[in-house]
Amino acid sequence: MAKVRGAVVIDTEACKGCDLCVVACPTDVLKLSEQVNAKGYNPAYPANHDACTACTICALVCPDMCITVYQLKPEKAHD
Amino acid sequence: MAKVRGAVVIDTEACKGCDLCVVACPTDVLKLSEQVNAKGYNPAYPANHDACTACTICALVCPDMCITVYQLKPEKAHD
Amino acid sequence: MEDVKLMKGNEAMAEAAIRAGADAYFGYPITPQSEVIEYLMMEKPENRTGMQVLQAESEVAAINMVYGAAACGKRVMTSSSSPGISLKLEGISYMAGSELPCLIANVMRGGPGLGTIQPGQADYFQAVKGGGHGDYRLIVLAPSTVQEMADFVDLGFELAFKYRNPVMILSDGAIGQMMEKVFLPDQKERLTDKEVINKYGSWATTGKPESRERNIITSLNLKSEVQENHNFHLQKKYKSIEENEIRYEAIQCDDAEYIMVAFGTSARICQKVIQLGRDKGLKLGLLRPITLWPFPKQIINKLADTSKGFLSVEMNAGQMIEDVQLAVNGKAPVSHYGRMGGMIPSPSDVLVAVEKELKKIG
Amino acid sequence: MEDVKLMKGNEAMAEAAIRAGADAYFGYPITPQSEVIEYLMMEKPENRTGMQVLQAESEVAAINMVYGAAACGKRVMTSSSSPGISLKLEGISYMAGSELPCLIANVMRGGPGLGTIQPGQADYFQAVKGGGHGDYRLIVLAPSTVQEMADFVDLGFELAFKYRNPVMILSDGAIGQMMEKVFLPDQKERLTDKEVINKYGSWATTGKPESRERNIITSLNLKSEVQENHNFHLQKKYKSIEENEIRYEAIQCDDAEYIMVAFGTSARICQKVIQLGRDKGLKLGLLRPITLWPFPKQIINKLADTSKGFLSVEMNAGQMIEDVQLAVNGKAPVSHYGRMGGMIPSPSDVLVAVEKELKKIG
Amino acid sequence: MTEEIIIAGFGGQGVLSMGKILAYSGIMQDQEVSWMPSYGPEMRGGTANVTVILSDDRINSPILNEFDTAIVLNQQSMDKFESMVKPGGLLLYDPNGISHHPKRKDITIATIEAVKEATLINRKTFNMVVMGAFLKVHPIVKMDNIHRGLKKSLPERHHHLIPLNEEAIKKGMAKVQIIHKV
Amino acid sequence: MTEEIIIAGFGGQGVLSMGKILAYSGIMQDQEVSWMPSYGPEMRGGTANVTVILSDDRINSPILNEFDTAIVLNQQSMDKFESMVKPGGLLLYDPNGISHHPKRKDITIATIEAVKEATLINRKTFNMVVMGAFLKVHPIVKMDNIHRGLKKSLPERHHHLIPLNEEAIKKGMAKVQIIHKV
Amino acid sequence: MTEAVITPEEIIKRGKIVFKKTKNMLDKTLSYCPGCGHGVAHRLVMEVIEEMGITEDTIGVAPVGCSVLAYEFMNIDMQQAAHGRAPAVATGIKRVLPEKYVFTYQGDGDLAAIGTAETIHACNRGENIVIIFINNGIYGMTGGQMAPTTLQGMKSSTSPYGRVVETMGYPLKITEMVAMLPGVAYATRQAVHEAKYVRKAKRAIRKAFENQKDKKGTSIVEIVSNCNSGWKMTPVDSNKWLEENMLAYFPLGDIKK
Amino acid sequence: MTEAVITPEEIIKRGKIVFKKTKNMLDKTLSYCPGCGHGVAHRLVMEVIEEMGITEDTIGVAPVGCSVLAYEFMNIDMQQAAHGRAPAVATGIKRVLPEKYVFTYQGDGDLAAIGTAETIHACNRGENIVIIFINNGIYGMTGGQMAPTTLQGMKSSTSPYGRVVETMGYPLKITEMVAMLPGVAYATRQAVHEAKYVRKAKRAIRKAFENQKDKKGTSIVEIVSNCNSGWKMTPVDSNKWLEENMLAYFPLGDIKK
Ligand SMILES: Cc1ncc(C[n+]2csc(CCOP(=O)(O)OP(=O)(O)O)c2C)c(N)n1
Ligand SMILES: Cc1ncc(C[n+]2csc(CCOP(=O)(O)OP(=O)(O)O)c2C)c(N)n1
Ligand code: SF4
Ligand code: SF4
Ligand code: SF4
Ligand code: SF4
Ligand code: SF4
Ligand code: SF4
Ligand SMILES: [Mg+2]
Ligand SMILES: [Mg+2]
Repeated sequence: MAKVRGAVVIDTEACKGCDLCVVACPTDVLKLSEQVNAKGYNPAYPANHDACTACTICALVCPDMCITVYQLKPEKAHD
Repeated sequence: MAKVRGAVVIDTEACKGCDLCVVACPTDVLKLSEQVNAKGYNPAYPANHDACTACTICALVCPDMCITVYQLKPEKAHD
Repeated sequence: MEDVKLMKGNEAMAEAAIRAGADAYFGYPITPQSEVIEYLMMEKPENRTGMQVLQAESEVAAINMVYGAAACGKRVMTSSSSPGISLKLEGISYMAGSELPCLIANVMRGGPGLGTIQPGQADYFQAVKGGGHGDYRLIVLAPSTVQEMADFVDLGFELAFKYRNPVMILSDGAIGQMMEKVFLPDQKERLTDKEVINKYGSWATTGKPESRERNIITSLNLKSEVQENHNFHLQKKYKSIEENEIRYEAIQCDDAEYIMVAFGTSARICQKVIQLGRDKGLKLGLLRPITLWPFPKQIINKLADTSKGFLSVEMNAGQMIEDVQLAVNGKAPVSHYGRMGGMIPSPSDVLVAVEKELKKIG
Repeated sequence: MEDVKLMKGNEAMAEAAIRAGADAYFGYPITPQSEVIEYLMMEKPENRTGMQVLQAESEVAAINMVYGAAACGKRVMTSSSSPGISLKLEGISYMAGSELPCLIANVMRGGPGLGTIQPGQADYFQAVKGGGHGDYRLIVLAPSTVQEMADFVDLGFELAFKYRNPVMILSDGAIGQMMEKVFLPDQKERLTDKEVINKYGSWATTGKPESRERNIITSLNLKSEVQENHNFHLQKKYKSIEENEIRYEAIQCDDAEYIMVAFGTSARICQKVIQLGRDKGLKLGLLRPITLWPFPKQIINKLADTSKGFLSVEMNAGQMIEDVQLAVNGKAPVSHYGRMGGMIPSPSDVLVAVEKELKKIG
Repeated sequence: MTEEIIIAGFGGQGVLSMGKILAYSGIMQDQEVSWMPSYGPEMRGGTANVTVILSDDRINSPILNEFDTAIVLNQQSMDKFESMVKPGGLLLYDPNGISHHPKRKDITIATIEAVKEATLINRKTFNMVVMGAFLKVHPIVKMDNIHRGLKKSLPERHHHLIPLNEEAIKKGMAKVQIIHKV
Repeated sequence: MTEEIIIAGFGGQGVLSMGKILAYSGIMQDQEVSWMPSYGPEMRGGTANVTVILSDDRINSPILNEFDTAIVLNQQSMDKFESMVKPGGLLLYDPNGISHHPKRKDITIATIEAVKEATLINRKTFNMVVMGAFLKVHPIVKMDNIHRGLKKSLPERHHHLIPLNEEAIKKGMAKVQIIHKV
Repeated sequence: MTEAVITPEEIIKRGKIVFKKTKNMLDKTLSYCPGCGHGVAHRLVMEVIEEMGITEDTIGVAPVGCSVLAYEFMNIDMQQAAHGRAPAVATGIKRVLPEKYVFTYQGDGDLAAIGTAETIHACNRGENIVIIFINNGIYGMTGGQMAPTTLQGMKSSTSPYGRVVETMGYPLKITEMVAMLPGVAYATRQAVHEAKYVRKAKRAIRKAFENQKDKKGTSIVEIVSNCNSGWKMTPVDSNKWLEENMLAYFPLGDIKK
Repeated sequence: MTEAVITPEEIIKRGKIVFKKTKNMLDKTLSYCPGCGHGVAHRLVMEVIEEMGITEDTIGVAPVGCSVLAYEFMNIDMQQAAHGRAPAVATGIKRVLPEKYVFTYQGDGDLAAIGTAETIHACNRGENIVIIFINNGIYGMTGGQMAPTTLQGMKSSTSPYGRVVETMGYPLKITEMVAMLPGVAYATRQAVHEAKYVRKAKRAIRKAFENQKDKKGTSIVEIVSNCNSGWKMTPVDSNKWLEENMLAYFPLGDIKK
């Protein structure tokens, strides 16, 4: 079955590593990085990116508007 | 039938002639005087004093606490 | 004679606000100035010019409504009397800090506390030294006639917008309640929203078009360096006001051997004192500051070269006297005559005080 | 070493209030002084001494709670910072007018408006000239160490009750937030209700027994004559405070050729300036007013006979300088050095300013 | 010419509006005027008074402690203002409600039974009867300026009352009695 | 003797409490002390710093623009405070997170890998590792006064943590490296 | 001996007094306008205090408003509060003298306009005090300006063409609002313009003070009253108007008990 | 071609953007603590304004509180109001610019403590504005003091042993209170700590602004939010605590519509 696929871009410098997106993602795409950013936070990143469904849940709960979500519909994937 | 009898004493200098007691008295005992007091008001007085039943209604509505009400019970009247 | 009217100072101020093209008035009743809002409500200025009038739930709310409307580039006014002005001080400090123009009238009564509703001048310090917190200045106009109550409204608005600073009309219950003949100014047109944007769009919050950066009205600067720069900017502005906006009236000062300094109602009384004094051969003069801030320091300092001394006549315990002393700077003796608690000095009593001082000086 | 502690100025003030036998504290949070109420809440003084602590819904409510409790003859305190003090001014004027003792701490920040939360001294005028309406005075104590933050609490209460007048501790964010070594006073017993009645029953509203007339706490006098008499009474009291309660510290003034005048945090800085100056051979001194009102006029006037000049060093645009000028009365030049917006003057910058002034004087 | 007048009585007697009409009339003859009321809650049922000044020159103090004329409409005001009339001045009063009559000999004293006279016309014209009495004794404004003053000070909707008021003024002029003349 | 110190880093690194322990320790050896923090909302996640002065004399200005010692725990603080160390003074820092290392030659420069070392004991002892490093290079307070200072500044319920903290201090003393000495 | 021969003078001499002024009211003429409801309300509060025997233990708080001079008439210890702040002042008193009885006596401008925050927060804290709230739909003291409780269409000196709710707001039922708060033990609306209401109002005030005795929290007794001066009516007409208009919008009775 | 070979990079390149930051939010890092609900609330308001096409016609009022700096992030004309006075400031704006959209954005200390009177009277006048009310049960800005909405037993820096309702008052449901006022067109309580709540909250904010367009009166949208700093929890824990404790006392949903 052709699934809708998604991907996220996270602004790691704006991210404050609050963990809310990580907890919210229904398909466990996200994790907090071990690296710290300039402000001393461990930013989120898509550790399991292929599982992303573009559901936007992570973006909806991110207080810092760090996440952009892209969606590719199956038919598009085939054209 | 021996009635409860009442009488009122009105402090005419304190009275402001507001007419509230006059209107309130159920037995039309009170009237406003033609004379003015020192403050320029026409004070209330018991024009029809015999009709007073000591019901205290006039005193209850008087904002200036000018009215003292006396009551004589029939048995007392006869002893 | 078309526009001559007999009006209370409070009413004249209200009518003048309509005619000055004021956009809004926000106030809360308090004696002796409730006629301002009452007159406005009676006049329905929303029909005459579109001016909005609202009775706020408190003085605190009123001054903050003024803040909001003034920040939109509008001509906005409020008025109150002493205790109500105290409540407005946080808001006034905010407006000064945010550089918002507005007109605030204090029709003073005798304090402190609830005090009396009779006239007083004991809010002088509050008005000119800054009753609220922080370094700020109000331009303070002190009318002494009903005519000036009217005239200072438009003048006040003009100054407020010229400098983006709150202006205060510091009056008192006597002038507010008194009726005099007053020539009313012509109706000024209110600016349309478009005109406001053209004139004040660079700072006023009128809605941000794509074509400009957003406008922000705030007095907050979390960084001290930034706040200090803002303060330096304010102080520079105050300096330029001091250089350009001093107003006063010198009455028979030219040949005066002794000079009274008085504003508002007290100045009215002192005019009579000059007359009484000159009848007795005393060459008295009166320096009447019209702007209490900026204070007419220089002229007083100059007069100190020729005058034997100064009497600051005030309806308070001695407040303006400090500014007179600062102006005189030790050149001549400065004394104070005052009544308090709503009492108005009588011309004869002031004359007695003058004579006593003259005797002291010798 | 029992009672030596390292404490923030705010905490020291709170602890000192408990130990001074304060009966109540009413306040509203605001930086940089929220530690006062936080410390009190943490300490549970209702268990230690029975002292009541309540977070009010606003500064306006807080000062009026103080009014109510103070009118019962109790030792009551509040604290805030600049914008919050502005909101309290109506209430403060009421308390002065009703002659109620109380203690108000202003831990100043930079204004005007919301300004910054960093330290400032720009509420000097507000505190000493009367920010609220009407002729009234606060006794104003200016601590410059954490120790004084503690010490001035009991002193403040004593003065407040001695004169039945509000007392203000005028501090700033630096002293409030700073920790220093502090020796805490012993615990004073709170007065029982009975003792309060014995001591203050002649005026305090503690419930009217048959044996006395009712007590009324009010600042209202509808009749001007009565209000004026009340004002004369207040002025007489203020005069006696001016005669008896002036406090200051003269640091190396004896041989000083040039004198800085500074209070609170600024005075701390100036102590360093003396040192830097004397290292360079400049004979500098510091006059530190401890009571800002009543102001140490006389000593400054006397020092003007020997000093070449004065520099008023303040964290504002120039406020106390006026009182220095009034004291000096033209005998010597008076200048001002100030920082604003939460900036604290550095000793070296002040020294540069001093040197510039000395060069001018020649 | 400067005329300094106090009008004093109970609230509700029309003291303030009488002063206002007088002041407006002064304006009509190109004078400077001031009208300074007592104000505040004590007006409520208590006393009311107003100081009116008409002058050919700039008026300085609008507040006075002596008067050319005192118009007195109750006992309290008599007690307070009798002594404040300048020597040679005028004291006009309605004897109705006055128990202690004025004793000064250095001023002109006149009376008007204004309550009585007004009742015959319309109770509300009381103050205009007093006005008439005053103008008769001391004609500081011309009748046609009073007319214009009335017109200016009454709102449009009350202009039909002007004739009634003028009738009252005339009545006052007719009925005033000079008790003592200096 | 007067020692003027700035300790600067991120909020949450224990900067303020390190300063407090230092100040309390000063009191324990009968010195005058002052502790002046930066404060306000910028502390939230942002930077935090505290000026600590220990002196045998009365301390005048608690606010300084030059220091005997700067203890620097992030890059921002390095940028700000490197230049404010007095010639001949000390700059101590944790190289972890520092991209631009100090360049001055007229001061002593020392480093301590405090994050690393603390992680081995207990993350929360980070500041005590730094403290140890500082005291090793610049022993202005005696160890037993530090002990007493710790006791005074920690609430009773945390006293069991004192040995851990002292272990951290020792670790810091052991691991500090002098990069440059004047 | 028929009854008619007993003269009123005899009744006064020999009868028993069934109504006289409470001794908690001083012998001074009240400063209120003729017919103003403030007088009755004053009396009821003072009667309750006398009857409960708590005269020596009560501290009253007078507001800014016509009743600013309440302390001139009530023979107890009293404080005059700044406009709107009586509940805060009362809080201050009660916190330091918890065993005393404390009440505020406030007008509608005082309590429901400028004092809204203090009213709501004192009630929300359940301060163990009594609030007597005189709702006369106007600012009496300052000359008849619009109050928060001025009715729709009602004229006042700041709504000379009648209150327009769209721009001036709606008449505020603040007693209903505070009744929602858990701190409020008792909220009731009463009137004093007729004897039957006066009796009920007194019982309500009594209950409020009893609550304070029992430490139940805040009790608020709203009294819908007249302001014949502000309304520009005779006292008698104002009471009629009150009955027909005020009571229609502000219905009497207990709101919370 | 199986799906697995499409890399995220390709999706980003070829896919359509289904979520991105509204252009009404400036490209600056928010000053809030990690995980603070203020950020989501900011975004929703700005998204609604963008979507309604009213960016040029909207004036916002920032309070005193953590969101005092809202004007640093929202790319519209804004005013900063004194503590508690945002509804009065908004009234001033709306009265002189009735065709513009005006909203306040306020914390619980700001709106429900010091600003109680301004809140209630703006609502009572039915000012045609939107009030966004962030209820995080604490004073975030000043370091975690007790707010009017702090729950019973909840610790804060001024209730370090937990809120004692008897002396400190009860958690205040001010939205329920103002919902009683006829001037209020819409009062609702929402949350933003989970995606499902975020979606609903946005609809509520949209409705509030639509009401303003339709001149219906005041709309208030309460958003129950976290303050992990003040509550001294991790963001994730604070949201859990919010769900279990805050929402139990402050139930979500429309209170008046
Ligand atoms: C701070 C302040 N604002 C305004 C006033 C003026 N003022 C006095 S009483 C009052 C309102 C009185 O109305 P209300 O509370 O309804 O009492 P009432 O006179 O009707 O009994 C006002 C606005 C004041 N004294 N203080
Ligand atoms: C007049 C005044 N009082 C107090 C303060 C201090 N202050 C700043 S924000 C705040 C409370 C913030 O709490 P809240 O409104 O709940 O907003 P949050 O920070 O929780 O979002 C206080 C008391 C102030 N700035 N001005
Ligand atoms: S869009 Fe949905 S699936 Fe993709 S990372 Fe975000 S929450 Fe997870
Ligand atoms: S929710 Fe946003 S800020 Fe928080 S970790 Fe995820 S991306 Fe970063
Ligand atoms: S007591 Fe009753 S009957 Fe007698 S006068 Fe009064 S109201 Fe009338
Ligand atoms: S009610 Fe009282 S004041 Fe009014 S007329 Fe009767 S007695 Fe006089
Ligand atoms: S003005 Fe109104 S409320 Fe005040 S005393 Fe007169 S009638 Fe009563
Ligand atoms: S303190 Fe609380 S409300 Fe403020 S930004 Fe941090 S988490 Fe948010
Ligand atoms: Mg009222
Ligand atoms: Mg909050």
